[in-house]
Amino acid sequence: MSTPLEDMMAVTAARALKGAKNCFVGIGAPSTAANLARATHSPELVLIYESGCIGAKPTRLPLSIGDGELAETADAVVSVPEIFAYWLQPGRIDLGFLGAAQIDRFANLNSTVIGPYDQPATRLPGAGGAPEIAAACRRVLVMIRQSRRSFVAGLDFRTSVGFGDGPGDRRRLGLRGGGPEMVITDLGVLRPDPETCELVLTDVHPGVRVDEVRQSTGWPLRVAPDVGMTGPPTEVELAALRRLREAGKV
Amino acid sequence: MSTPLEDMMAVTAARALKGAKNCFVGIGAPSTAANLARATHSPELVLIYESGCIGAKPTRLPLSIGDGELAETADAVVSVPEIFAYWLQPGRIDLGFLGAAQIDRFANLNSTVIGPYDQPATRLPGAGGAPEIAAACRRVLVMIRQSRRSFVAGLDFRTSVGFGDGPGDRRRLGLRGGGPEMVITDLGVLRPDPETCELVLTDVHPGVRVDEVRQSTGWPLRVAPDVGMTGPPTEVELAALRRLREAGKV
Amino acid sequence: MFESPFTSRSGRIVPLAEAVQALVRDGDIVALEGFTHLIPFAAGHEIIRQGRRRLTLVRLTPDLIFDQMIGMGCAERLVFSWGGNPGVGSLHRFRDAIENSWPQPLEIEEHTHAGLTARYVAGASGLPFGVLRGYSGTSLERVTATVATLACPFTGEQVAAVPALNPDVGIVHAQQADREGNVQLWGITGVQKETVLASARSLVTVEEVVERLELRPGGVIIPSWVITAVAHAPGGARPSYAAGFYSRDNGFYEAWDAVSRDRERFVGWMQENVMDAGGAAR
Amino acid sequence: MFESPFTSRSGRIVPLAEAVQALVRDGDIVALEGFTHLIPFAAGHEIIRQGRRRLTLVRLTPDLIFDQMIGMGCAERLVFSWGGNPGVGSLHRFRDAIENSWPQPLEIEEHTHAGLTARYVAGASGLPFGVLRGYSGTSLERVTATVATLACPFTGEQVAAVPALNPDVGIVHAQQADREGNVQLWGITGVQKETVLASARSLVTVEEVVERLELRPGGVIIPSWVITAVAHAPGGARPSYAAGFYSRDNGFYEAWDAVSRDRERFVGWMQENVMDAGGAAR
Repeated sequence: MSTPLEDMMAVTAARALKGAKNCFVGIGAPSTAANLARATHSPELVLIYESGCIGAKPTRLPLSIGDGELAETADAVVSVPEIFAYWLQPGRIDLGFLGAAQIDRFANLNSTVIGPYDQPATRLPGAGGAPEIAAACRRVLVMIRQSRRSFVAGLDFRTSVGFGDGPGDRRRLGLRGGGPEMVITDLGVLRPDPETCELVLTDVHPGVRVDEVRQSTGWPLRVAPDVGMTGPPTEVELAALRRLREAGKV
Repeated sequence: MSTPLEDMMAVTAARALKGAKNCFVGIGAPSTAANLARATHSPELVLIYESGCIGAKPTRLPLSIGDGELAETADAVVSVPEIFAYWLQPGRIDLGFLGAAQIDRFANLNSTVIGPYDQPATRLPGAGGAPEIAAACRRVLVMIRQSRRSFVAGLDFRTSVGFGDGPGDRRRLGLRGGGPEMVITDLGVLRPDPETCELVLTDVHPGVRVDEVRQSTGWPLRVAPDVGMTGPPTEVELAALRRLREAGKV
Repeated sequence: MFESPFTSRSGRIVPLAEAVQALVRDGDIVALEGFTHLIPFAAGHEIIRQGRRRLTLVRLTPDLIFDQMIGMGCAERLVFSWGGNPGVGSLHRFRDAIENSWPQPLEIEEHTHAGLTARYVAGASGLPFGVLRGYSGTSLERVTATVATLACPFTGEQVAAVPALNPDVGIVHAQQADREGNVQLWGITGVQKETVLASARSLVTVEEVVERLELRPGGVIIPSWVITAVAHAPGGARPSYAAGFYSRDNGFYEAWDAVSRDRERFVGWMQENVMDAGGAAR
Repeated sequence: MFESPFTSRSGRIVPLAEAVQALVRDGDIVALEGFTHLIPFAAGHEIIRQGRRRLTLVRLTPDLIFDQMIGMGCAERLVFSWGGNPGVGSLHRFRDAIENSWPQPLEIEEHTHAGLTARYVAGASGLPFGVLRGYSGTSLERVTATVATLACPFTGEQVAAVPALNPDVGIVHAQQADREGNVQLWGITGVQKETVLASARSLVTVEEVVERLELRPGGVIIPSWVITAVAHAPGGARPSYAAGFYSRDNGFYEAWDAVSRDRERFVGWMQENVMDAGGAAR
């Protein structure tokens, strides 16, 4: 049961994968988008899962990043130490996908805890591979539902670094990848300002108003002078999305 | 074309392998001894070659430590990074075998160069895996022809550490294996004095006189009060040795 | 002389209950690995049945097996890097322990996958620490004591360092063993080899015992002489999967959300399906 | 932003001469790996034929291929860990260069197998350095500048550190490639994967090009997108061997002792068997 806006997220993310040769994929929305890209404009896209599967070609959406089909269809399966040390860490991966529970204006992400670390209101799963994906991939895409609870002025915990406290921080921290280039939400798309590194609303999804997005953001949101509109899903995209989701229901 | 004294070296070394569960093997004399042990008293001995072959069971003496038969008969073949990092370095190996061009009274070994390092009289192959074998194996056996040229007062280069400059040095240097416990030559057997760590002649091969050994040593050789004699090769040992050598000539 | 913790082992094949009895003691540091694939559920359930307490449990992804062990009070400490129910959501027993100290307080040591993996690799390598590019700029640097920074002696560049992990017991599940206790696993092999090699004692449960191991494509062999004990536990990875034997029971993972959400229901389920079920539990 | 040297590659299949022309330049750091097995002789011979000069050559075991490249004047520097003719004795061209600077002086950087391997692993991992237990108490500590000691930030224990090795070009030989340039090798796989992954440019020569790679027991896959070029070079590892294709020509290794002992005889042999022989040379 997916909503039209969830479809917009998946479709927008899949489109953003154009040009990428390979992609480090987490589970859930990123996996949907990456597999949608393979099913539409980028059949050659190499999907890399942290379970060690390189070049996986799943026919259905995996429930876990270690599903058997990922290994069976992969060009190569390597150990978990190898996938992180030899493949992710050196900066071989064009594009990494991240989700989170909280994001701030510099696209830093929290997937660890809501509330104080020692007395959590809500304990979340934690880091997994996200911090190194955020550090090492040449390009990073973030997919996250937009609301005042998720788009916050200050993170409760910084699990993964976007642009830290602003310009120059990634270099200071020795993070060699390019950092987040797009944040795709259920309302639209935000991109970092090249000067200030602060997220700017650049596109809204069809039927979404800019002030809605403002109201769903926990800080005074910067908006591009000419906000675009994301193209609605094409028949081809929606059909491919349906096929992937249907196949998943086995 | 092997001499009776070479056979004595091989047989003595093979006998010293009794009780070892596994053995890190270099090429040449050590390989002969290890395979002789497998062919006689220790069929279960696990042979480990630095080429990554674990549990190799060669039917003939390999010419190189990477011979195909070692991989074909191995329980497992791992990468060279793995054999050194996961298998040798942690101290999993009971026994290591070393040869050398020079040895000193503390069983330090030189397999790198004769003469000054920058202006060598003779450039030798160098370290290979020897320094880490000498450092990490629980027990180390050295096999070396004995002469004033090989048993020297001072090494031209210290490739592998025996007991360094004497008692306590291995600990100071962070070498966790036990160090050399036997030096097997074509004349007899030397063992380190538990107090001083200096090599002491404890056995001579049949027909060898102690003063011969003294004359073949480049320092005032210490001799045990009761020098033993190594038992002559048995028919079984000689036959096994012949079979291994014959099979090698393919 | 240094006494290596890695003395040669027997890899002898013994019943699971006997192996767990012999290897796992109260207060031990126990790693159970298997990255989504080959999760050693049968061994974990046996530890629960034997009532082990005050364990430090180590796993990259705690998954349902640690949710169960934590909920049943086996653990006083958890070392991990991602604590969710993959594709479903929360691990409710894990959360209840951290958020509400139920059934008892749970101390946590939290890493990234890459960082915890580096701890295993250093442990398997007999090194005191491992290095990686990681943690820089994250809050994990602040809350996790087992993360340090180190300067490259050649370039001066700063990298992260983590201490070697050497569990008292390392437990993994594999597809096959032969009668000598040599083991083969294939498919997604995760950090299983490192877990066995890093641990002072090791247990491998297997789907089947065969006369002779035939090396498979993608097969990883672990020789018997680095394994303390092997136990025959068919289905021992359910509800996770064993490539070539059975697939992942995604329905169970989804159903676990409701079962584990409620304390009583959880305890009842564990009593019926694990405590009373002997080796038969999934 | 940092520009990763590891941008995605094509793995396109090209003729060997063209690949060497495109990838190997005078003054490059060039690693040719293959631990006894799968030694890339054909690629080395092509480098000799193309008259490359001032190379820094890197190999754990220089073997006959580097004896030939050194003797033909390709190298001004050698990074290695064991320079003998396995099972036979000396590498005479290697010795003549070090002992007598013939045909030109050869600067050496000498390691242990474990140490040089750690340099490759660090290079493949994008780390500035690697750590190991090694070198302590040996003369190598004194003569080799690329060895340092480092204190564990947790225990204070001293270990050795070596800088990452990232060759300009990494060259290996494998059994198979498919038409997309994905590669498979099996048997003793040495440090070949690390060599490809650590290098800015990489060349893999293969025994055969197949429609589709079938993963073999013990097979290691190197995806095309980390390989710059693949060249079809059947017999390209002779006189070393390629498991499943041909065995080691031990007679040649023994005969090389006499051939290489004498400068004129060596030059004559190389002229006849390599320079004039095109791709056909063993």
